[in-house]
Amino acid sequence: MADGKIVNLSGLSRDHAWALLRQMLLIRRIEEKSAELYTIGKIHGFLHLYIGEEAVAVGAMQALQPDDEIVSTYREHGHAIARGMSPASVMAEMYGKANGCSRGRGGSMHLFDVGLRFYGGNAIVGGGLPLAVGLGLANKLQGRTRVTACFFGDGAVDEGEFHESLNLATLWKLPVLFLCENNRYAMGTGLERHQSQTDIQAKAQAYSLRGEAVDGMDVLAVEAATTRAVEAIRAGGGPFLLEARTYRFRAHSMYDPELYRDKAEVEQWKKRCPVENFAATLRAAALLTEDDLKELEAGVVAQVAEAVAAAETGPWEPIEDLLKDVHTPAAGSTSRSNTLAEAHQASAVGQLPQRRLAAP
Amino acid sequence: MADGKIVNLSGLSRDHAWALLRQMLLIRRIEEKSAELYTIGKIHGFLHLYIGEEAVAVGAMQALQPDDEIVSTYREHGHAIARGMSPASVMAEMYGKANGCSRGRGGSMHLFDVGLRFYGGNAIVGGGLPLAVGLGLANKLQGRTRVTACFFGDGAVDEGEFHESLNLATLWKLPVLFLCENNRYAMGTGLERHQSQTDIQAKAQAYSLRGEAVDGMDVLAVEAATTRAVEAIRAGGGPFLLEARTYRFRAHSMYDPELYRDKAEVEQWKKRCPVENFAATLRAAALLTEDDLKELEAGVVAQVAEAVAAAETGPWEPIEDLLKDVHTPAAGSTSRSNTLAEAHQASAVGQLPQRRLAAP
Amino acid sequence: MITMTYREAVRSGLQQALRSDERVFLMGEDVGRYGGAFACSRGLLAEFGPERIRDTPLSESAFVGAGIGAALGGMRPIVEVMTVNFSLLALDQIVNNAATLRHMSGGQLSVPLIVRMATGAGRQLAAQHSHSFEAWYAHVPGLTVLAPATNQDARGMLLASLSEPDPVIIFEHAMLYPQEAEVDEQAPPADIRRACIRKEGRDVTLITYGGSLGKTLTAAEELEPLGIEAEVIDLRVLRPLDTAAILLSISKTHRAVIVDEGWRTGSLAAEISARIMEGAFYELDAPVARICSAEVPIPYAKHMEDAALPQAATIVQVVQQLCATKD
Amino acid sequence: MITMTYREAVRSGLQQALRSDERVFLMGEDVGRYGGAFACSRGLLAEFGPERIRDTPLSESAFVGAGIGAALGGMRPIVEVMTVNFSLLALDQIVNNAATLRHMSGGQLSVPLIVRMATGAGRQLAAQHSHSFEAWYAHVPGLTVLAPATNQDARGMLLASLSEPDPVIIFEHAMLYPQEAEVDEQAPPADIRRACIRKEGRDVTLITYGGSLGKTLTAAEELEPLGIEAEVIDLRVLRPLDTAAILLSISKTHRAVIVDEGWRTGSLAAEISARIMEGAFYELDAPVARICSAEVPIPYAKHMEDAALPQAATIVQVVQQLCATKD
Ligand SMILES: Cc1ncc(C[n+]2csc(CCOP(=O)(O)OP(=O)(O)O)c2C)c(N)n1
Ligand SMILES: Cc1ncc(C[n+]2csc(CCOP(=O)(O)OP(=O)(O)O)c2C)c(N)n1
Ligand SMILES: [Mg+2]
Ligand SMILES: [Mg+2]
Repeated sequence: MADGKIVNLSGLSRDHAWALLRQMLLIRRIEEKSAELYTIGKIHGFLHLYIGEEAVAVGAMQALQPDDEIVSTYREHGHAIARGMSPASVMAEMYGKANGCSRGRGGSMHLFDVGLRFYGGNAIVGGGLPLAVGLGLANKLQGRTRVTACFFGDGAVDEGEFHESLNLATLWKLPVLFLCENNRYAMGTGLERHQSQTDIQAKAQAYSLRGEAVDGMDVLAVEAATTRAVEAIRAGGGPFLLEARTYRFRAHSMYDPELYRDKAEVEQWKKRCPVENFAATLRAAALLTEDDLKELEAGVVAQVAEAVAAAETGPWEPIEDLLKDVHTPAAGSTSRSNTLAEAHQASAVGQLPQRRLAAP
Repeated sequence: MADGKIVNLSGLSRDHAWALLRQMLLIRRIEEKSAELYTIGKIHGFLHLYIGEEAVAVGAMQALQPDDEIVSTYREHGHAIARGMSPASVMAEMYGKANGCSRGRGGSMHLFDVGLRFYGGNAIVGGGLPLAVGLGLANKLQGRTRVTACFFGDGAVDEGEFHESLNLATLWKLPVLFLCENNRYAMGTGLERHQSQTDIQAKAQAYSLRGEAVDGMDVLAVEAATTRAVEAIRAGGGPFLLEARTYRFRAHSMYDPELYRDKAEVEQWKKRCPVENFAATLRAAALLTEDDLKELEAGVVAQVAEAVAAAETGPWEPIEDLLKDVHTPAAGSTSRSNTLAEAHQASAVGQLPQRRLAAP
Repeated sequence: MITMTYREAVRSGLQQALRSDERVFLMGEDVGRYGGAFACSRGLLAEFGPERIRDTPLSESAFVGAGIGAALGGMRPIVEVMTVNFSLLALDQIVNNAATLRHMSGGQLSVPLIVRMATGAGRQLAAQHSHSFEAWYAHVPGLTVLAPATNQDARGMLLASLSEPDPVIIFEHAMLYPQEAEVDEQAPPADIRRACIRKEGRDVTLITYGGSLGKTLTAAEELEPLGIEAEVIDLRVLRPLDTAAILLSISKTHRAVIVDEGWRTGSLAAEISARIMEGAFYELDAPVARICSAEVPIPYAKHMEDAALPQAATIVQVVQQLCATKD
Repeated sequence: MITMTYREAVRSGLQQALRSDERVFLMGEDVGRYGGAFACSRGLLAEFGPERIRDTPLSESAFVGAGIGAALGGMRPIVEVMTVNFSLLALDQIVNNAATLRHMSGGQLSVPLIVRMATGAGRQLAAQHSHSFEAWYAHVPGLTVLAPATNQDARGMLLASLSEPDPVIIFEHAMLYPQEAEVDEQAPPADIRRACIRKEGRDVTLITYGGSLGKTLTAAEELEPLGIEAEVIDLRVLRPLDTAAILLSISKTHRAVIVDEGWRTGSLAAEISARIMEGAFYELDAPVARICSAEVPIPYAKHMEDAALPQAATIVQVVQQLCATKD
């Protein structure tokens, strides 16, 4: 490996290895394409790229079952893709098209897929943690063995909601995996300038919670650590704080001129690229040939192209649907709930008054 | 001592010992009188008694200088008295009289005295911690060696503001003493049911902050621990988390039927009464005679009676002053600020319109 | 029909909710062992156990957010935020998650959450404990906001909220808890779409809600011998506002006064006045008046607190003035 | 007079504030090394150093509260809350401490704090990042609330706020930052009591503020050839509202339309409408109309976001309709 670390590949099947690599590559290429599409005005708003952090999402998702839940942040394309969301539905969402996973209402920061139990896409830093606690509580109360995985950044650790959520989850022994993606920056503020204790996993002790740190640039390490954590949670031991140490190679968002960090630091981290290094490891272990990689890459490129095509050709949501889904229409058309939803709709629409009809 | 602990009294002067005892006794009697006055309808609203916790306020205040700041909670009569606020001004405030420290606007939960640098009296749990951080920041920025002492309960530790404030203060090395009065209950919720990690001082590690616990029923221990903490802070080492382990003997507030704890538990703690035990210790050490105590007690009773008299005879704030002090009138009467304050006043008062004056 | 307090009516509603649907649970600070800060949940821990009556730490943002998450997870949480004052700490969760998730997810999610909180002033609790932020919640698309003013509504509107697929915020005015009245525990869940006329009259429409209903009815009674028959509308539902009921009454009375404990500027009363402007301008014989709280942090002393809040005497006076203007 | 962007005008104001009073410091997320999320403070770290240009952790409640505490301690903090969306997390501190401490302490304390935040929608940032909560802040006694809409005001109102002994909240609409205009850097601090007529007219009064001023002026221009001369009032100060300026204009035009990016129900526009009802009812030839945002979490897609927000075309249409009603 580029950074000379020895990786234990025993027990790693070729299929699984390829799947990991393919997913990381897919995320990487989608992000690169998104940046490009942003520049030419196809994608708008905020766009936060996951480039450099792919090993975390891909490694972690391996440990989760289809009925586990995921709660994520605004930097969530990687999580969505790794969870199995189709690139087309992600890309269409970023275009703002009605075939996007959230009908084009959320954009890059708000990917949702209830079928995949992917609960977004939260753009308020720290705002997802209480949701994860609640999903965990629902699972516990209903006697289900699901785990809720909650992704958040090192910046989110500063927020009061981190503290409140970890306390609540531990107190109630809820099956929640708190997965901190520590990329060492909260926007332009370096870890040591936003946290007085920079060893994030060590904060677990303040809640009598189990904590562990893992190399977030190593997909296998992340997979292994997450698997252990999820097993411990499923065994009924309550939540777990897993800190994945990683780095974002690109700017915080497309607006960020990156005045706050040295190019040299970025270059240093790029040497630990999770995608390239994993490919190199597999080649070294004879689990992957140069041709295999080309084929993989070609498949990924095709997928990305398909996604862009789907986004390009997708329909816009009709403007008449603007107020749709603010409230849920009830199943039965005669039900009271339905009328409440209608009452909301009516109240939302103002009009000019009629002339006086009756005499005073 | 009643609980058989050996206390080191070497170096304790009679004067100082008496002063500590007198203050604790004064707080105790004021609280008892307040409860009585509440029952007969002289005091209203919420009333949170400090009975049982006197050693914390009295011990801690010994370590503070006149220009240090204090930030407290709604259970703050003890802190106010120990800081030197006159019982009359506290009692008048609880009566809602204009000679109360806050002109009768705050009542029991909002004692303020800017001369004593006593910044309240905050009734939002956890709400005082950021203020203390800010006062500490002002001190640091202005190169002053003052310390800001912030009192809060074990319940406040649950709030996000605890987490955010400790991080901020440590990160910026601010001269703030975070003094947690752990009385084992947040209203009716016992410590082990509201915190997953019940060793509060241990949470300091999550912020790389110094933390220590002290027996909050022992005024000398609190004084010593606070003195050490304040010295460490003044030496420039940043904040300190001091946990005083104590107990409230009375209900949370006058509304509380105390359904949540055993009488036996309360009785057990009452054996550790900080006032009685300290008096006993002093007697045992021949620093206090039975007669001394009677004299002290008589003095305190007289002070309380004076306070009640001042409250009884104090004036009510005139209703015309209702809007006064919402904004600060500027010093110079012609100043712009003054007009802004007046503009606020004018805007606050609505009136019915005149009939149309001009033709359309 | 049995006589009970408002607090008991809330409890009766909670009890029925918990009995009838096992997905329902109650969570909040001191709802369990303590029995609720206002004793609304006293006895429920014994009946339903600690899994369904959950005491929370002092973490408003986390436990309200957890309520949202639990709702997403198939439960029917009733979250008690002790008072509206502390709900500011949970406002981000309510606005940015509870109210928003359904629309923002393209209709995939729904959040069947009930948040109950005590509101209002009048108990000499001073500035930080006397807020009325109903207007803020009524501003937020995605929320349904209720203000039961009667004991029957305290019970019935809670039960009606349970069948809602979207978040409902219920404001219980703290001065109402000891109010005694007859309650029909067999009655079906209350209507939560419509305002209600609590007293009929033809001279002026008094529009109010929650803790101000009592004062307004008192004023209306005092106005009778003065020759003014006031119609009193209890809004009940603060979002969506039942504008039709308001306009209908005004088309009869041609005059309106709104009584609202919120601070005047930016009050719910302002919204109602604006709607009347838009919907019944040509019906009005006089400008709509508002009686709100003075624009001041509510003071502790009784006489000052009284002076800051709407009072029956003020209502009588303003209505008299208003009805003196003949068009 | 030099031409600069709104963002540069804010920076110029910050710079002058920091140069002229050493008690002034700026604190907030990414105001330092990053240069501010909207680049308002770029370069200030180099000039004033990290003690006075302080990057904070993501802890809105703590650092806003720390601003309050620092103000109590004799400093003149300028706190940047990146956007109004995140300010919900600090609302408790602003409402219960900043706005309240002076009155509640019987006049002993004052909190000379400035909180600046970006507000508004229009950049396709979707539901959680497009809020307009100016109306909420304007509801709170103890606060002064400003909404500079011009570059001169962006600078001048900030400087004027510095001499205020009480908390001032400044809303900078995020769409305005790139706006270019001439700014007089020698001008004295702006007036922060009064609204301003940005365009005179006699047929209808258009009342607006902040990010909606541009749209409203555009609409006013488009109305000219249609024979309607609109007067445009820029409120500038949202609390205390300059009611006199509004009523004076209406006494001339007898018609009014309010343009406000907040959601309609409970908007600041509602308050203004109510004040016109109370103060100029007999002057009105037609009911006051409001043009606000649709009651929906603001969607991401451009055409949907546009549909949700007030637009010049809507203003033109509503004004035309309104002016067609002759009394
Ligand atoms: C409550 C809140 N405050 C501020 C912001 C603005 N903001 C967006 S992302 C971000 C940095 C978050 O850093 P981190 O949690 O480490 O996540 P990362 O972006 O590094 O993945 C900030 C300050 C926000 N979205 N929410
Ligand atoms: C933010 C907030 N939530 C809830 C309350 C209601 N409340 C008042 S005191 C209290 C318990 C606080 O316990 P603790 O901090 O341990 O202080 P103690 O009363 O024991 O001194 C609660 C829940 C409040 N005042 N503020
Ligand atoms: Mg980060
Ligand atoms: Mg306690």
